Amino acid sequence: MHVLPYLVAAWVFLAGCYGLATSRNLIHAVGCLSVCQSATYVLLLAVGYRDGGTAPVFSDLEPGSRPVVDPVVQALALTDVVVGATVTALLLALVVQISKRHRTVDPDELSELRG
Amino acid sequence: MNRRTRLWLVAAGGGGLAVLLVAACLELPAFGGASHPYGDRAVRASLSRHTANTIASVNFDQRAYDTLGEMTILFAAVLGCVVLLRQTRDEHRARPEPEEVAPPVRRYALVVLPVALLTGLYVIAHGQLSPGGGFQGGVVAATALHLLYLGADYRALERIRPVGRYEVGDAVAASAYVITGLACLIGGTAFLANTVLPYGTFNTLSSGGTVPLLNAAIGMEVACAVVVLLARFLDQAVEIEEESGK
Amino acid sequence: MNGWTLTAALVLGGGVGATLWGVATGPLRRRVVAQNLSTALACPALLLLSQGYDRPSYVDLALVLALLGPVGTLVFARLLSGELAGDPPRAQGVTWAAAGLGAAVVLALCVAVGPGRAMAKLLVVGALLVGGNLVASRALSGGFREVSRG
Amino acid sequence: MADAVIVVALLLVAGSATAAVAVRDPVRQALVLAVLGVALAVLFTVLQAPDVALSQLAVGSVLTPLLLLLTVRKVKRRGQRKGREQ
Repeated sequence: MHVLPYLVAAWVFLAGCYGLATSRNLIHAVGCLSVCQSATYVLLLAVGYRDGGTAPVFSDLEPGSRPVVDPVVQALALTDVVVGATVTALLLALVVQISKRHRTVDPDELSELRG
Repeated sequence: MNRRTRLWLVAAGGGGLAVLLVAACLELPAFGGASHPYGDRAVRASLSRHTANTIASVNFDQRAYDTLGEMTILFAAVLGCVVLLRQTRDEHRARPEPEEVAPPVRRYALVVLPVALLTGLYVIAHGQLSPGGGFQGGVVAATALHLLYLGADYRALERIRPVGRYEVGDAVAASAYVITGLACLIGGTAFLANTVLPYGTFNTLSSGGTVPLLNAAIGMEVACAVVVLLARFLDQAVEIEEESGK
Repeated sequence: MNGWTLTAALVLGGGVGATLWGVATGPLRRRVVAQNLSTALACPALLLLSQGYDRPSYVDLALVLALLGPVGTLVFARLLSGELAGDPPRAQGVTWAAAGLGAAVVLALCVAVGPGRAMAKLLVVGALLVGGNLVASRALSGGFREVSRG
Repeated sequence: MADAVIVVALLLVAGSATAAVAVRDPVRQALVLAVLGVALAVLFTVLQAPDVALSQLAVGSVLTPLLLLLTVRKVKRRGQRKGREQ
């Protein structure tokens, strides 16, 4: 149990990379990239966890009454989730452009269209 | 380099990376350990500035300059989408015909739209108290607007969502964030430093000095950015067609 | 041994696990129903977790999921109306079962929480959850006429 | 008992991530990515990170699937006519 979260993060990252490398459709590849990104959130939050800890949000909790988990990693992961979504949108916009110009979204066919 | 050699390369690289990752995971401190030096200091700094939600304090007070960077990335990504998905010369815009939707779905969309919009604004406003903040509330509010497309049709959405105004709103919110930072500078402290405004009483809406202001600016910026983003994608998928009708 | 988190673990492992299997395999109509069920089951799990961890502020999570879950399914129903028109999904039984589970969890929590603002919030979440998922499953099974451009 | 929930959430995330990669069709992958978003939100709640879970819920349940499906529709619309012309 002490190393399971880190292994799950590593597994999700490797699965995303495998999907990215062997994908036959660029939209599928963008989905695999977002899987890779979510692996980093799992690793970040697993590093910040404390046994028996709760969230450092004191709207309904007396400060200091219970141990709290690490807020810094949560702040990192929080902004990255939203920025990751807009970067995924930018990649999808690129895929739309590629399908307009080259009439295909298969990366193998694309590499043969040299100019 | 044909497909087979590429797969072998992926297998070799992936295997090596897997071995290194597992070795690193075994060396990491045990999951659930109690030593979080940065966390304890961040909580202390947040409580000293009367911000109930420590994550909002980290985002908008201790690392406000980083969040300025994050916001610029978000702004640039949406700008890239707007440029890429514009209507080119050899394309024309076809009127989307009205869409016939089952009555229960239409009623549900019209009922839930204000509730979702209200929830989005609630999440932004209570960003520095309960879980939430500008980033999450902005996305919830922007998604609520598109319920009109899901419940009715694209024409109904276009009537209530003038894209130009949201693009201006996006730019205004981004500059509001920077202006708040400059105001702190003019107030005699560092850029984006949270030492100008009074911190107010703990766990109230006006507590935390500049955190609520930056929260609201980010909330508006993310909401407008997502609306502009979805507007461009919807235009491409629903309206814009090639000249030859393709 | 916290009963609430244990129930949440059961709902997650059994319910959401089954929907994961349903969404990864099988015909498109079953996958779309499985996606709808995944949010319909995750929301009660989040409510149970918020009670199990004794943190009332986690109910906001269940509120947003109760709001946006069905909207996500409406997205699929709207944009896949072409493919789904062929064999529309028929899943009234399962959807009603999930709605029943959601209602049962909300009632159990209302009893545990006792009257007050928190109970009002729970009832709002429960109403949104049950209503949303029933409408979403209604939309899946033929809410939108087969549409070329949409 | 908190560990049991963490293990269940972790296995859910690992399973849905593997499914998201294994499914090759973009439309079906959008469905699995929506379920992955929900599984991630539950895992973040279990790891006591409600802000990140809220952010993942808002983004993963509606925004990402909508973008993926609109892109598929735009790309497929081009493909269909191309197919019809041959």
